[in-house]
Amino acid sequence: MIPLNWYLILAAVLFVIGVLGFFIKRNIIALLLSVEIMLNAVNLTFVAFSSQRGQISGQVFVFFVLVVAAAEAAVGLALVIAMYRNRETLNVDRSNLLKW
Amino acid sequence: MLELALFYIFGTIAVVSAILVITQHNVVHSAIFLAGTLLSVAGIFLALNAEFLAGVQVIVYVGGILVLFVFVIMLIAVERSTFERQFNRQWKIALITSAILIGELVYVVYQGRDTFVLAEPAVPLVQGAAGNSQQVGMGLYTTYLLPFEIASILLLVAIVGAVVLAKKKTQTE
Amino acid sequence: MNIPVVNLGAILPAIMLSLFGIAIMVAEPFVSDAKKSWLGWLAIAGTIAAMLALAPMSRQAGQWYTNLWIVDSYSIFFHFLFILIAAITILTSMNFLQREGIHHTEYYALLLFATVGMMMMAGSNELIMVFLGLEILSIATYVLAGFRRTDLKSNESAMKYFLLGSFSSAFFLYGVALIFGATGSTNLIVIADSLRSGDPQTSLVSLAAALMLIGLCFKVAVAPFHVWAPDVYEGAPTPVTGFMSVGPKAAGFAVLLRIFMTAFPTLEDRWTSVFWIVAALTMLIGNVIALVQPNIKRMLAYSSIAHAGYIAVAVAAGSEHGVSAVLFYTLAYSVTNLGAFAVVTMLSRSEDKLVNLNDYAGLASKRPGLAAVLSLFMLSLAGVPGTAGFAGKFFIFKAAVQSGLIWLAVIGVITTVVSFYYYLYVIVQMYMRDPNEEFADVRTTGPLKLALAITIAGTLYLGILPTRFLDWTVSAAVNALR
Amino acid sequence: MVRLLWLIPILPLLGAVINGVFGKRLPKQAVAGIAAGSVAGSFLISLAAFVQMLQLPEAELPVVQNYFTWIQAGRFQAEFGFLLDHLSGLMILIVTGVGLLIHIYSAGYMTHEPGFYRYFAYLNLFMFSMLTLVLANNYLLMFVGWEGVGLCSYLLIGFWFFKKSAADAGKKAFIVNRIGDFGFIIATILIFWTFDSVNFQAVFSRIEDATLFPVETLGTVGVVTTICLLLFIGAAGKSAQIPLYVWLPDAMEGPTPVSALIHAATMVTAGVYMVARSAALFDHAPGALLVVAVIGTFTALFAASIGLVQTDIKRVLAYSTVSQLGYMFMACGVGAYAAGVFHLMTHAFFKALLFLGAGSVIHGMGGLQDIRKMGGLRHHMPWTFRTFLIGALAISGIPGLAGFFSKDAILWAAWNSENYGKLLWTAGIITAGFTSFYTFRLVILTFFGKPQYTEHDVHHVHESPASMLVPLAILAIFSIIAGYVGIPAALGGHNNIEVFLGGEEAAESSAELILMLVSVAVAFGGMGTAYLFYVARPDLPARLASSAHAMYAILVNKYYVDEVYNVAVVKPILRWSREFLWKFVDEGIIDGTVNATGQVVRAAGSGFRHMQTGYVRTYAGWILFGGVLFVVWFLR
Repeated sequence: MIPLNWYLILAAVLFVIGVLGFFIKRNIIALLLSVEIMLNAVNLTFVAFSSQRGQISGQVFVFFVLVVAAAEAAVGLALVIAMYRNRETLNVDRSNLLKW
Repeated sequence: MLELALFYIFGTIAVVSAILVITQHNVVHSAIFLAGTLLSVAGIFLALNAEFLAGVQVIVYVGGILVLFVFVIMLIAVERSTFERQFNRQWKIALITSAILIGELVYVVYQGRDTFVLAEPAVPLVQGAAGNSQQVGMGLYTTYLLPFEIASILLLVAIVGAVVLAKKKTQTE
Repeated sequence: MNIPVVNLGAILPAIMLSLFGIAIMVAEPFVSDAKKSWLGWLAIAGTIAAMLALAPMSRQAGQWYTNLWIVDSYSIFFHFLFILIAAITILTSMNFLQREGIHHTEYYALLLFATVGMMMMAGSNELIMVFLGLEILSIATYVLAGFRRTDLKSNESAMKYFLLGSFSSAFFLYGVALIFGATGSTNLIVIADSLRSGDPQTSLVSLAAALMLIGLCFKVAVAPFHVWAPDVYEGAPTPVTGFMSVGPKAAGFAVLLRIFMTAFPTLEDRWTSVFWIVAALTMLIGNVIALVQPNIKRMLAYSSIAHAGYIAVAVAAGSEHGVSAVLFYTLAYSVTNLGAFAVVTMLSRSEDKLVNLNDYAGLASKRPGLAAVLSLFMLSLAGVPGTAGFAGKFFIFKAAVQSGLIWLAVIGVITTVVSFYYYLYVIVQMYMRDPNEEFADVRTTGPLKLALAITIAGTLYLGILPTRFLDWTVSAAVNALR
Repeated sequence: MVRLLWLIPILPLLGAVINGVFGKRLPKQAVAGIAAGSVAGSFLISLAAFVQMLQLPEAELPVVQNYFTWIQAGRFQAEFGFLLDHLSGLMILIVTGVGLLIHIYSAGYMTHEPGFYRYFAYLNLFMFSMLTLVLANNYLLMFVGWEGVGLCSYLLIGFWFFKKSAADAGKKAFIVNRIGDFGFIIATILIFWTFDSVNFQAVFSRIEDATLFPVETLGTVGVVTTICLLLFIGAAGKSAQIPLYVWLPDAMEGPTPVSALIHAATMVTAGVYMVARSAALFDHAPGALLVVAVIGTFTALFAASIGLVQTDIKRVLAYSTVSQLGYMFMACGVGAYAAGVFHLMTHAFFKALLFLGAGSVIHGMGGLQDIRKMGGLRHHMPWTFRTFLIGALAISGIPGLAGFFSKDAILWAAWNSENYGKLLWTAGIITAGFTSFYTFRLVILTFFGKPQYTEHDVHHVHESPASMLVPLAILAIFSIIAGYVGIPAALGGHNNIEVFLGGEEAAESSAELILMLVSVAVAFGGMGTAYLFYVARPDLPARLASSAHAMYAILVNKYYVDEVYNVAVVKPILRWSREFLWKFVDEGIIDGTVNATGQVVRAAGSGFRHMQTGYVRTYAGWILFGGVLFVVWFLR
């Protein structure tokens, strides 16, 4: 029997990898991918708890998170396209008009 | 034992490919490694008796979202961005802060090591429903009816928003 | 099997807005370009219908949809506020969209959907619902921020908002997952009961609460989670900036109070103490940086951060007084700030070119009416008695002192002194400098005049006769704390 | 007429609205007529209400008129209501009376100014705010008027905004006043917290409950003392006390009638009024009272000594105002609120008179304000000279004029105070000497001697028009007679005014008579020193002999004594005042601190801005940084 906290630690590690990726990458699509990793880590947490507690609601939530992830991806990629049209780069650090 | 083996295998793949996602230069490679993470998470879902979600994960996430990503990456020139610096200069700070964060998370989980024992493979989670898919469906259409409807607005907003942002310029602009 | 009772009355305002939003998009192909503003009026009709729908909604007090949805005076107050914000924003935008050549009617639809998202946040009794509402609001706002697609700044604004927004909502969601793990539910009342029983592991609950707080603090832009706000506000189209500075902020505070007051009273010492520091920092940073901004949109962005700080003071106060002060202040601030942004929208001319404070020099001698109106809003933001801003600040500081947070109130009042400096600077520019230009191309159109009339009336009414709304906020606060 | 109380502030408000909206299209006479007419209406109603109030039996006082509930939230309630008692009755008479005269004067003074209508709209708005402040029956409504007068003062100081110094001065006044206001608003909240009400009557009746609020002995800082100190911060900001006085001298950039009305007669006395109004609270906080007395006394002395060396006619009067306000606080601080308000009243007359006289001089000199460049004006402007001289005699405390009685009342109260009374008295008497000196220095340099200007600089010095001289004459009359309402017992009177305001009728005392003689001697001494110092110079004996023969003859015998005195006492004092107090303390330290604070805040702003690098990664960093701290805090 695998203890629950193994799953939880796995999820935490994935989450932090996502955070780290968000931090260090400069390519905007890579940033989006990092956010997807974070959301997946959360899904894993939900399912693990759902399983432990014998409650199906945790799995229903994952379903909603999937919807949100899809919506975010669609809008995010549309933004990437709009940005690429205007600037011809995917480097976030290049868009730095607004500051101070 | 099989469960343990599955956990180790899928867990290792998930973590390693996640690390590869954030270290790869070419964003196409990143996307493909993300598929690795997503698929292995789907595998862990299976181990946790969430067959429906495992299927959805593969179909929607890998088959839908990730394909969208790859599609967009292919749509716009990729080559140029591979030659740019991939990492910004703050990675040391990022590592330290992330280490603190993971320390906090693991500390909390470790504190609950006694209480967090996974129950026996789940008995039917909702009374009167047989399979996992049926259970999820029941939850979705009874208790969580309102959020289910709300989610449709969310998708509508996303569709409209994506079209607005990505469609070609009109004459007035 | 618990099939929920489908009570349409309880969510009627949201249904109205959604229907009108869809109707606008369906109608678009049938309307010629010249008559696009009719669809704006259709959106206004939607807000009026939603306003009217508040009456049947208020008769449905209680919990609905298997306790996911709650109708009480707290949620009705925020429904009212959100509809008001949406209506004023639409009125401000109609001329703007025409002027900028971006008269796509999706704008109105997105605005209405964003309002539905805010309603879902304020009315839900359930964290997953909150999350969905938050995402509807956020995604609609990301798109609105980037609505001027060919403009680099608008683009950058949307991108920054999107990236950081999805980053921080992942934190919120992680918190939700952990609280689900700790208590087995995401229903606020169940969580509270479970926490009172003392079963759940404390550190897990604390971690979950902290993570959720991160996501919400990002939404309301309090320090140190405010950093995105100035850039995003500066780059977004001006009426959208007005909307973002009040709508998501009000929704964020609504849901923050709802979650923490209902579900985490056991952790009260933690989150009120966090808010003490957050409020002090936010007021200091917002006001002090606003002092050195040459761009009025950016100045108002920092000012909006500062105002979030004042609201945070009331959150730190915690009690019933604090909650009612939050409600009143969000209303007062929304009315005032939307008015200010309506004037700024009008004055910034095509492509938002003239947004520097110097561009306002001598406005009073050329357009005395506009200058007087903008002065009124600036004075209200600064908190001069007789305006909504003063009444709001007074109740916040009163709540703080009543909860024993005297030093926080002192910091608040001192930073208000600082804020006078930059608000007055706008007035000084308008009244005490020679005009650089004619302001001949500034056009005041019908919808804008209507928006100004509503906001002026609101600013003065809330300042001079705040009692009626205060009663409402107090009863809403009592309701929320029940 | 008491029923019409609400009209008193509303009439000027109407005037302000009409002038503000239509003034641009109206002829100047109409603008001035509307403005002055509305204030005249208020004055008549005030007078009638005052008379009616006097006839009411004691039990029916104060008259309270509640119009509507302004704010109600739970237990918190603030009415929009007015309160008329002896104190506020006297105040509305002063405000509307002096206000009316200054409106009339302004009609002449401002004729040639662009923005004539704007000026009167602001002035009327000021009257509205000031009357609201005075008549309010609770602290919150009082605060509304309090902020309103600050705003109008800002607008009026910056009236000549094309002068950078004027715009800056306006801003400085506003910001410094905000610092005071923060004390007021926190005090108001604390009052509600403590007494469960902000209504004057409710608060003052509750504090008398000795079981709940015992008198806090000197040195203990309880909640009442805290409230009083915070209120005093507010009063110090509005009434220009150390260290918040810095805005008042700069405020002289505004038009002179504004200086007379707002920065001498009415607005700056709002702080004194507020302390007097809150007497019941202050009586329970002897510690706070001592602070009031010490700050007031110190301000009086400090400002008077700076006034000794100023060369700008209006700045002399500005420092003089600060100093006189210090006197009023000294009176309040020793518990003699009635004496303070008495002095407030007489000061309103003679200081307005002096300012308007100064305005007449400036008007006649074509805008010149440096007294060293004037001289001999008494021939050109005889009426201005006569009235100005009356004002100067009154402020110096020469017996028979208004200032003498009120100043004496304060000094006598100070002498009798248990807390360092003799010390306060000594400082007060020195201040009196300084006052008399700088006032007569002003008179001598301006009106006597040879003209120091050339026709090249100043064309055709002329007397002012009647619309300016009539107010001067009326104020001069009041500067003489206003004191007779408070003849002290020592001179056989009954001190009516103080009894009227709730003070006690002091028993006759020979000590008071002696002190009075001392102060009269000091007043004449100051006058004589000014005379010697600025007139009796070796090169001027001939003119001296002709112009002030008698005094010269008396003093000439003591010439060497006085010479020694000049070198040993007066010159060091003057040097000390100029080099240390004015240049170093006033301009260097206090002004410097105010400016430096502004700069530090701006610098901080410029620094903090750099948090905003514009990079998403930095922002994510802040979010994560804050997040990690949040988690640590929650897990603690």
